[in-house]
Amino acid sequence: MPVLPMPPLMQNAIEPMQVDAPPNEDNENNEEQQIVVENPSIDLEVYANQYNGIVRLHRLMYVADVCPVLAVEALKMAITYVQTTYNVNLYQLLHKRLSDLNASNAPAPPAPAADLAPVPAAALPDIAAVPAAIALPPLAQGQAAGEKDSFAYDAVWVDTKMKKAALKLEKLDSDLKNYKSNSIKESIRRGHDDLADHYLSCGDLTNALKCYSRARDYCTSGKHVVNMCLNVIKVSIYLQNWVHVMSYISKAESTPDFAEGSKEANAQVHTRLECAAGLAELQQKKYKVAAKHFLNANFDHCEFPEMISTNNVAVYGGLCALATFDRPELKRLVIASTSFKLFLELEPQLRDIIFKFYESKYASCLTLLDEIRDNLLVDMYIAPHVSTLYTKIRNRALIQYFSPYMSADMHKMAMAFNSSVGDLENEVMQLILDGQIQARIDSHNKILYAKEADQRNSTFERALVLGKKYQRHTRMLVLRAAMLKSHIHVKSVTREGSSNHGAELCVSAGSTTTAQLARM
Amino acid sequence: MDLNMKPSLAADEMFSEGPGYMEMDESGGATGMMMDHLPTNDKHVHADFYNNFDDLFDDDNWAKVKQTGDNPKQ
Amino acid sequence: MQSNKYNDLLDRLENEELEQVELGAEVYQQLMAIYLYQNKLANAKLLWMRIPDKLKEDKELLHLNQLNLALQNNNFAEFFQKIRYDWSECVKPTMEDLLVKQREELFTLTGSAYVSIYQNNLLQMAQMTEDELKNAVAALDWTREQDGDEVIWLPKAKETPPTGRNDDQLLKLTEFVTFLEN
Amino acid sequence: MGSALENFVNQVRTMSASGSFRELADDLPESVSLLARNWSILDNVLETLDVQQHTLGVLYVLLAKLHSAATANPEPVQIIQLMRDFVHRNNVEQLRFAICAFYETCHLFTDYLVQKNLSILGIKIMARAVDQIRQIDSQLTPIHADLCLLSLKAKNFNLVLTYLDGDITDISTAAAECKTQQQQQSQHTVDANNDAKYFLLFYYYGGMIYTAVKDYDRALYFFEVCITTPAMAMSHIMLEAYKKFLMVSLIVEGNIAFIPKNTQVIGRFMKPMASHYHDLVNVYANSSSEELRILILKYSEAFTRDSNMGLAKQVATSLYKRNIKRLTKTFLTLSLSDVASRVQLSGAAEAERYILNMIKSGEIYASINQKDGMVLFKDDPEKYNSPDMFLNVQTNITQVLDLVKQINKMEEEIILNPMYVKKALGSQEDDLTSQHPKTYSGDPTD
Repeated sequence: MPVLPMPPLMQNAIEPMQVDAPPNEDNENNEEQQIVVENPSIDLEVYANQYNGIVRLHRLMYVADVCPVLAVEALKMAITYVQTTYNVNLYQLLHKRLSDLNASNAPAPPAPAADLAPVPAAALPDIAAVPAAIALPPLAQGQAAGEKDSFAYDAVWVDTKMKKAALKLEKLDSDLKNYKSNSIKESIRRGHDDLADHYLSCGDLTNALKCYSRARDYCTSGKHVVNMCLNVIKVSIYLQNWVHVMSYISKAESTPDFAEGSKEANAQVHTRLECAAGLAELQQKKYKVAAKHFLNANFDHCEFPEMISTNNVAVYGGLCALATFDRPELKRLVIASTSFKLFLELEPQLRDIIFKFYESKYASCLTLLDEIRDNLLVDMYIAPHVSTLYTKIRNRALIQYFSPYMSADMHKMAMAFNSSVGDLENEVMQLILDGQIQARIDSHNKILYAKEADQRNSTFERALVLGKKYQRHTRMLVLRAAMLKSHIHVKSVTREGSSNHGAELCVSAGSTTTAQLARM
Repeated sequence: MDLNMKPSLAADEMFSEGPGYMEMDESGGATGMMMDHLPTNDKHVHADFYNNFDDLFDDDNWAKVKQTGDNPKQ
Repeated sequence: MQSNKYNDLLDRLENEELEQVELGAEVYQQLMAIYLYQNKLANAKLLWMRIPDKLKEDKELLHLNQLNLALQNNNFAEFFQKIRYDWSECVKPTMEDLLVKQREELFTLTGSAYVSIYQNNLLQMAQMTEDELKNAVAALDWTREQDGDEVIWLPKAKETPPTGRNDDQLLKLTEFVTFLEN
Repeated sequence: MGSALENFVNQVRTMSASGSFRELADDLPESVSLLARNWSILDNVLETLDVQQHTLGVLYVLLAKLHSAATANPEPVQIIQLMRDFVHRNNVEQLRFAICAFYETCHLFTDYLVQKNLSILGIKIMARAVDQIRQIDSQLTPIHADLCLLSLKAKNFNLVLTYLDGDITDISTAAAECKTQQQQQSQHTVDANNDAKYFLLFYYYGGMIYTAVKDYDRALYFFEVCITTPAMAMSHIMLEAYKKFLMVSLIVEGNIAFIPKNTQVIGRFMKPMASHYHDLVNVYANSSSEELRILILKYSEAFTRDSNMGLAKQVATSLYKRNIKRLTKTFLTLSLSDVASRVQLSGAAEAERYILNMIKSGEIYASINQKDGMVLFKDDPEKYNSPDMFLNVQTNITQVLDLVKQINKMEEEIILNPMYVKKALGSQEDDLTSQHPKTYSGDPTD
């Protein structure tokens, strides 16, 4: 099965251009092996309700991708929700997946299908530009009980929605045209925004992006410019074009009268930009910067269901901080932070983890981390980074555990980090080689000894090495001078072949001065 | 020829991890251009140099290998 | 030092090899023996590679070459085994010196390289009988341990005698002092 | 003797007597073909000439003899004796007038010996020839390469190593020598790349000799000079040197020491032609001896064809050692079987043998505990406080100071060079007018 770009169903089938490759071909996709999550403990209903618009659909589809247990429920919720929008194609897509899923579930006992093969978007029949009603294979006689009909393929809905969408599109288009004809800036701007909103609802991200950015020429106030930036940022996040997100964040922040506005509205925009920046940095693996952004979020102005939930801010910010902050930073910026405390209250487990880490209770901290791992793996933005962040946290714990000791018993240490002595040995060996701990392992007695480098010895050693290097380098330079003086260089064999002429023809590798010098 | 060469190599640059010599290609910039359009066969010289020696660096089976002594292998 | 004991003979032989068109086996035997004694194993290997084929059947030369291989691979057991051979007069003294020197080096190496070593391993390496081992070790004050029926030796590293070259140091210091004074 | 030969002899005798060696040296090249045609009676010509007084005359007879050796098929011993006699008894002042011819004679003599498998007899002769012709000990001449070739062919390096150990500060080339002597060059030396060839051969053959005697640092230096020689085309000598450079780099440094940027020849031409060797470097970087062993097996045919198979095996051994050395950075004690599994050796016994060898050669500081079956890694005992270390530091400092003196000497030579002064002054004048005066570094190499 070809490894799918993450997450495959994100792309809306309408845009043939979209179908082949997601815009940001960053390497995150090839690291992505298809994670299969066994038993997340999240309540899908509550989880999904934190979001609306495209985000909810993307997140539900991601859950369906990675978690067989919740796949059916997630798809159903996505289908009911998509029916409140004009996104007909996504409906068809989701429906196809649900029927495939039921088909593959039907014969097998109700246990979740082991090898859930998410339907690659590319494999779908190529949908013509104008969405004509396509005849779907009659629904397989799924055994699903009563609610089968409510999820049966509703061709009627499809037709009506498509017509309505087309109609609305025409109306908005014509409105925009005559706004332009009588050139009232404000209405043109609003026309563009409305058109873009409609495209968004249809799931046509690219056109939505185009329209939102076109609104720029008609902005008459800083507020408009900021608004336009926020829209573009929103769609770029859906398209996962993080570079684009970052550039529009800085555009928004540099807008002149961004600062005036009321304290209230201002704080909201500010938090929204911080969250968007946090998300972008997280995807580009700059975990420390991402943590800093999330920590700046203001809890009272953090209602952005179309981008991120407050729980997300707590989790993303908390984990990144734990993985990259040193002890003083962790204390000052996270534990003692009044604003972030409110976020952490939403995620008590994560708060415990951070506090246990700070109190050096590593065993329980690491066990708790393992417990919440599956819940993180269903979250599409943090999932790809979970293993890296966990390793960083574990290394940081190892280093802090050993720092006060002259020698540590490795059996105790292994227990503190619930790992075997053998694995611990390998982990510590790597930390020593990376220069993160100055220590030596007494493998015979399983004791870890601290070892400071002898400054005097290493200074002498480096001085002697440097001296040798200098001599070797200088001798080679002296030789090189002699080579240039006597024109030692390999010439390509030219037709004439006569040596003298040859020397003239090609510029000697040395600079021309030496050539003249030699003929002196 | 503009004599204003690069300022003399600062000490640490000289000893940086890889001791960088004078950048020949910068001053001999012409070498880059000249190379491109010459047909490849002009590019190979000294193809006939004498390189027909026994393997002097083999530490384990030099005793067993039937020694060819001096006589050339061709 | 001991190792340049044969230098003049070596120069003469090396020169002879560069000038004579035809050489007898004896020159090669002596050259090989001295290279082994002076621990110039790379030279010994190259010498073997340039000996004409017909001379390579010479039994003594073959034997000398096996010693070289043993030394090159630090295969002490084979070396001390193969060195017991009825050497011809031209190489006998060198071979005796070589045996003494290698045995001494073996015990110095074992002294620094082993915290504990089983006696039979040591006997195997040095190709000695127990008594020979006993008096060889007597001067080195190694401690002997009994672990069940196994005898174990706990070697002690010899302090390397400081080379008395601090007179150069003295000379340098006096130079500095005189320089500072005037 | 034929009349033509007679007046050749008379010409040589009269002009040598009158001391007009310059003119004699200019005329002699024409008579080479004449002498070569009369190869059968050259011995009688030699009887009439004395090496001491008529060095140039004898030289050209020798040259003709070597040119005609294929047809004449003389007794090799005779040729060797003639050459030995010439290099020992010739008159250097006279010889200096025909350096080009002397170089050519030596090249022909070397090729002759190699072809006749008598290289070993040529070593002392060529060493003497080098001593004679080089103006200072640190001057490199084209015939140094011949000395290296003969030594390599004969597998006898005692003599040549002294010529390799010294530094080179000046290079004599056939092109420069012939130009000053306006002698028309015979066909042999006309190839524009000849001087570069003999320069590269010296450093390539020298690198091989150092590798054979396991002086890897020096070998790396020689190979590096070879591959960083400015080049507009790819010399096969540089290519073979590049392959060995990569391998010796792995043995010495564990990675590719470094290749200066100024060699596009490497990037564009050599890399594709040395792909096997690059694979070796990449796999070596993964530190897995098993993977390396399989790769060497896979490319064994190509490595053997290049006579680099022995070196490949040494690279493999060096990886085992490097991995053991890495263990000393993280472990105080380790069981021998752990060492074996971490470094992919067959078992505790082989691990002990490797460790013992490395202790003996001073690559690591450790001691083996057979009773507990483990090894204790110790710190480097060097405390930098012994008289020997003081002396070591002292000699290093003096070496560095000598080098600095040499650089200053070179700089003075350059600065006094009128051409350079004109250039320097010239550029400052127009600078004053155009912009602020630019500083320039008296960098001798540019």
